[in-house]
Amino acid sequence: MPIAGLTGGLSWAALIVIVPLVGALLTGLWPRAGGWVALVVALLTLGTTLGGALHVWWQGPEIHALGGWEAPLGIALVLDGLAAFMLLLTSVVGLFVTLYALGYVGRQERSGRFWVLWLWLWAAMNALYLSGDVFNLYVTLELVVLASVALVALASGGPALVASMRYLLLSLLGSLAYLMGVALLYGAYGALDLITLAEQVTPGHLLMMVAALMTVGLMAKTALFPLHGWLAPGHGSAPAAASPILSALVVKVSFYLMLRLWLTLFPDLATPALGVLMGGLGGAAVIWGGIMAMAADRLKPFVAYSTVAQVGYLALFFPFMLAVPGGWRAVVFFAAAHACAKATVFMAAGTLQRAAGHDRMSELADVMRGRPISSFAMGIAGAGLVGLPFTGGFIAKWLLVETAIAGDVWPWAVVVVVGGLLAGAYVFRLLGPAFLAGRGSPGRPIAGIMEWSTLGMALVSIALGFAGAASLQLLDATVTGPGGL
Amino acid sequence: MITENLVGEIYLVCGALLFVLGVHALVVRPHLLVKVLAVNIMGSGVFMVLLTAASGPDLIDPVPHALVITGIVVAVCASAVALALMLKVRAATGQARLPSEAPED
Amino acid sequence: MSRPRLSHVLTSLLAGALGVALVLILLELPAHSGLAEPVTEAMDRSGVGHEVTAVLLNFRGYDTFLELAVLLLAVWVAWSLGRQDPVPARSVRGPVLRGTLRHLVPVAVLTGGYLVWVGASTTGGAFQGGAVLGAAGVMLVLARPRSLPRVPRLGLRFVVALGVLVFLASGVGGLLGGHGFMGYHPDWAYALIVAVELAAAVSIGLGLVLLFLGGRVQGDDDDH
Amino acid sequence: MSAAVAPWLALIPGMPLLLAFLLALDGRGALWRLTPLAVLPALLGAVLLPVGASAEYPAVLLGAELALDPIGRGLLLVTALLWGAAAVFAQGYLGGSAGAGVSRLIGSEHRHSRPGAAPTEPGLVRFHVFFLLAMAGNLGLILAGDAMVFYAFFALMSLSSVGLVVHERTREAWRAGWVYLGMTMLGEVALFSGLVLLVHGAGGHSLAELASEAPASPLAAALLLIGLGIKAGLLPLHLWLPLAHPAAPTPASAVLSGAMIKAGLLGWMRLLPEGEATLWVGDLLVVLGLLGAWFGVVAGVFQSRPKTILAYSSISQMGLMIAGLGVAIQVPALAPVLMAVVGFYAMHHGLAKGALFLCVGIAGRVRGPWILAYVGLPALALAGLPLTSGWVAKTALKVPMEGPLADLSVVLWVLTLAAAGTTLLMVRLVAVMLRERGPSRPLPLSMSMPWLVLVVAGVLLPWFWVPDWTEASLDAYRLWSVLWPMLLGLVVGLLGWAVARWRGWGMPGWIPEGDVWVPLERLGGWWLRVFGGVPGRVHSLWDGVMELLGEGVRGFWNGVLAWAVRGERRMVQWEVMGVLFLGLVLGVFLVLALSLG
Repeated sequence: MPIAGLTGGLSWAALIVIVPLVGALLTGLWPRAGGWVALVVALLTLGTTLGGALHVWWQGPEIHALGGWEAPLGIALVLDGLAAFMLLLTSVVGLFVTLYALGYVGRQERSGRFWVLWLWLWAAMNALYLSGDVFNLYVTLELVVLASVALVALASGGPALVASMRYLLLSLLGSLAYLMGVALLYGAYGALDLITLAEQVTPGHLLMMVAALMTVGLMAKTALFPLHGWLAPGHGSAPAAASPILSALVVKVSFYLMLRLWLTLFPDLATPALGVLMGGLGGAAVIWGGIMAMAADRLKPFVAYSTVAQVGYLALFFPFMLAVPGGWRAVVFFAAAHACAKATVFMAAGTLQRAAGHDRMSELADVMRGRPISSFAMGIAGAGLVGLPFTGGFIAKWLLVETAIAGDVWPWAVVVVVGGLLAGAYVFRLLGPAFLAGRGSPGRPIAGIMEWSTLGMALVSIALGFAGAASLQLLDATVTGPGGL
Repeated sequence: MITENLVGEIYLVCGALLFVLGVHALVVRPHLLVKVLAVNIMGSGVFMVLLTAASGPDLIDPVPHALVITGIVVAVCASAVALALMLKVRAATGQARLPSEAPED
Repeated sequence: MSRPRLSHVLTSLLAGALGVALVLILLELPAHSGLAEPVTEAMDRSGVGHEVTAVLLNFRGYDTFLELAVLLLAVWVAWSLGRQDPVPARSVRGPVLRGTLRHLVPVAVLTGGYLVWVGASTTGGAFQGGAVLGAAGVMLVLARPRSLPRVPRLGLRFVVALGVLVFLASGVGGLLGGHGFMGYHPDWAYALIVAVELAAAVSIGLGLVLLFLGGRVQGDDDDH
Repeated sequence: MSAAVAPWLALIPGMPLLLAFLLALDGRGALWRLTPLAVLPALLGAVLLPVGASAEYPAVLLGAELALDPIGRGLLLVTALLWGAAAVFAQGYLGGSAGAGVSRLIGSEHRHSRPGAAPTEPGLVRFHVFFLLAMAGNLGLILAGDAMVFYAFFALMSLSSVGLVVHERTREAWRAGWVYLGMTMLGEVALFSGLVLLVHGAGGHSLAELASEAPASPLAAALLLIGLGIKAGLLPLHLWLPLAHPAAPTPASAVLSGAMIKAGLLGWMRLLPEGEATLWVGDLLVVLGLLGAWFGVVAGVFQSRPKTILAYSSISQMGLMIAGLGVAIQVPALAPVLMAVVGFYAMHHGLAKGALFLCVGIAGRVRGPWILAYVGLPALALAGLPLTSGWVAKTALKVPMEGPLADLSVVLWVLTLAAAGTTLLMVRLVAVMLRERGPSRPLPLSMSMPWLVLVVAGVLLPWFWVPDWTEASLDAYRLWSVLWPMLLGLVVGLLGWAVARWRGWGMPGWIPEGDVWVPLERLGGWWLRVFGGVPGRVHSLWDGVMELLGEGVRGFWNGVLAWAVRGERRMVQWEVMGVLFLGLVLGVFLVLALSLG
């Protein structure tokens, strides 16, 4: 794969990190200007990530040696297909969440805090996607953790604080397990650069331990069953503008890192047995999250449990990685489809919650009827979660099933199909009340931008359904290990 | 082998032991302050392992030293946030420990 | 009580097994000099004389930059959590602490500055210096809890962000100058590194104090 | 012209989709008046676009392809005509001019508004949204050039029509809706899996590739048989049909029965892999099709509601087409001509059945013998009256089978007798419709015009679409061979009717609406009563399920949920999480160590 090294002059990769970082610093200095700074940053970040993605599309991956120091001495920013895809996803979701938050936090007391944390989180996520160095990844991972924990804790009150404390501790446990892996890698190979390491690693007990520590550490952050316990209370009690960020984006960050590590460092370790173990956990997550979503009686925990279920599909990259060359791309596309749909549902849920003054699912029917835009957006996103046609979720489901069959690991196709039915059941539970007879009432006043940005996000999840081929092509330009998965 | 020198061996073994001791305390001890300390102990274990890697056969490798300095600052920050959060948890729930079960929704 | 005990036993067993596995694996680590050689080769272009400083602020400057960012973010996070109990609730009475501080703080500032300065050529640097400054600040706070941070809010925010700002400015300058993001012109490297280190030390010192205070200081309760 | 093909083809399903979207957003305006316009691109396309027009959209889905082949062109024409007619009909049937009597149909929101007030009720808009979505699906799947597009539009059509079936939100509608939804979901999963298997076998999405390269996988064939059979009303999978068609509002039943069930047939034509290994599919289709053709008649005769009779007539007619398709698979030499005939048959049936369903709506306003003027011609066309489309379709279906290629005399005989059955069923329909009494109300033009268009189209269709076959059917032998079973059915039907009138007999309800589903429901209810401990009198599975939702199933399900919630509470505990974390680290390590040696 041609790699357009670009050490001098402007670099898309650097810009993608710098823009949100500058925004984060500015909001830190002037929290009152947070909303406007965030809007400008969102637009600029979208622009730069688009530029970066087009660069990858036309010229292949860009590797930016920071400070001009080539790996293994220096740190490299790696902008390849996978990173560009995730960055683009983050920018698009981020833009709509920013618009939503403009209406949600508004001139609320303490609104500045949200903007500071959100822009820091955004900068941290961008930095993580671009980092090509295992230790630097650890630092960015900690940035992500601190910012997202604080976003959960913004909703003061016992449950939110306890949830964020649990989230923080488990994340730190995961981070340190990851860091132990970094120490082992450096001890064994004397390098930190992913590409350098990928050329050196040899399967052995040390690499297995590294893989176990890093994978499980990141699993905990991704909330893969059975380490999902922190997610539902955390995402369920976070402020409405924070939940979509956490559920749509932050969970994907650690998934991305896990995928990245397996694509570069551990391809030789991907055995069928591991595929069965991790895929099995994913399948269990799909079922378990579905059941818990059926059991939830409040809207936001309900949506959070749907995330627990959908995260299960992400684990399918383990069995797919071995079975089909490039099979992981289906999972990445699924991650994008889920991000768009889940952001929409959480945004709509926040609107309904604010309009109704509560989020008890059994009593939301009136508000759902009275707020057709949010309900409509939720309907589209629900279709995306189920995987109905004309949404990104459909393409994702199709790709997953096709990959499972192509790789002759069809039991995972059954998992996908059963998970789709289960999702159908709980999405019906979510949307059903809107169709019952009765008058609608719009509830308390809501900033219009909240509803329209939700609708916009829903339309993105439809638009994603028309970008399947392009996404796969972009993902082809991914720098992988010598295993060449 | 690094392990030709006994100090290196001791460092490695202690690092690993500190790490698992930290994990054990983090899981088992209920008080949040102890948990935060346990996280720090885990970190120290990792740093010891990392530092041992610096003592190469002929040259001293400066990179792990830099990594450890960075790691320490990151650990300090995480601890500070955890402690601040702990105070908030105590203010909200009356105790500085995680409740054994999730609150009723 | 039976369940906690079971989980304790399980934790001990599992942690023990993990420890044994780790020890066995660690004892097999091969000997190598890591990145010592490339560092030595690049030292003459780094602008500083000490390897660790060169790694921290030049070769892996991005790590250090992000680490300053972590500190700054931690301050914002603690700030966003809001202040709980003022620490300490009241100042320490008596002349001893104050008398000591009167001498200790200037010495600490001097030491911190020296540590930063000397870091370019021998052991020392922004973190060591910043930590000393921070310690001095913490002692000041302990002695006179309500008097120290009486500074304008914007100024305080600016100072705590100074390290990141200077580092970012230098990094972007490197990007524009064609040395890559976080890079330096070889001729200016020394000056820039010292500037970054000084700014970083001040920010680290202040950041540590603010973290000690739970993020926010008196008079900074409103942010809107 | 060729430059405009790609946007034109895309506009055919795109126009209704766009309109549906605008309607859903607008919510309260009068945009629903525009619904009939949504078929215009399809109608013009079917007439003006050249056969073989195709376009690729590499950016859409995973690379989409739309194409217009001869069979697709015919179906597109009739489907568009039917959807357009139904859309116009719906304006009068559901719209404001209908007055208070119809308000019940629109939904409870309407109760708040005065009768005759501007009909901007959400219920009405909702109907049009679902109507347009289903229309988009139906038009799109005809054009689909690759498997993904086909499935996408198929699912869009199937799922949107759930909204049409339950539109009236009566108990009956919900029951039908649930049965329909359940079977549709089953069908979707089967179709999806079958398609993915086919695509994997062929290595590409395009239907052309699937037809030529897909190895005949029995599993894929079976899945497609189930998935599309549910839509086509294949015999044991037809259960939803007699429940859903009467429950839906009349314009929706017309398109459900006239257009949508053809999607299953079209899917088989496009997707069923050929080859020795799937000959059994042909056998199965012939047997089930012929059984369906007869079962539809038998079950239909015992019905007493016009829409149910029409639904069973659809099962019967679909049986004939399915049998024809089965023969085409059995005897590959006959396939090209038989496929074309089945396509034409589907066109004919769509027009006739659509017109008949509209008659049911008209019968609510025109009473007494006058209704004969409306129902007569399409009913006779369906029965195969000479010079109508039914006559040409039935003849054309039989001609190839009489050839020397295979001995199909049994099939021919059953087909011929089924024609008698069709006539009988039509007599029964007319008898039932004549029985309705009540004040007649003015019939708006928006309801009579669509009927007229469909009837005229049915009469003109054979002369313009397949003039060769039409002229060939003018032969006296052909005329007689179609006419005698029709007369037989007519005589038997009229005799039975006369006798019943004379003795004052009513038709016994031997076969209930929904035939096998009803005993299944009863059995389920009995089972629940005996083993499930459901108290009270439970007459059917539906009642039983309703009861159980209050008692048994809810109890069981709540037990599962409570168990899961308890488990979740435990997993949220920090110690448990820690143990799981450590266990997973060691577990992953051990799995790796053991599997790599």
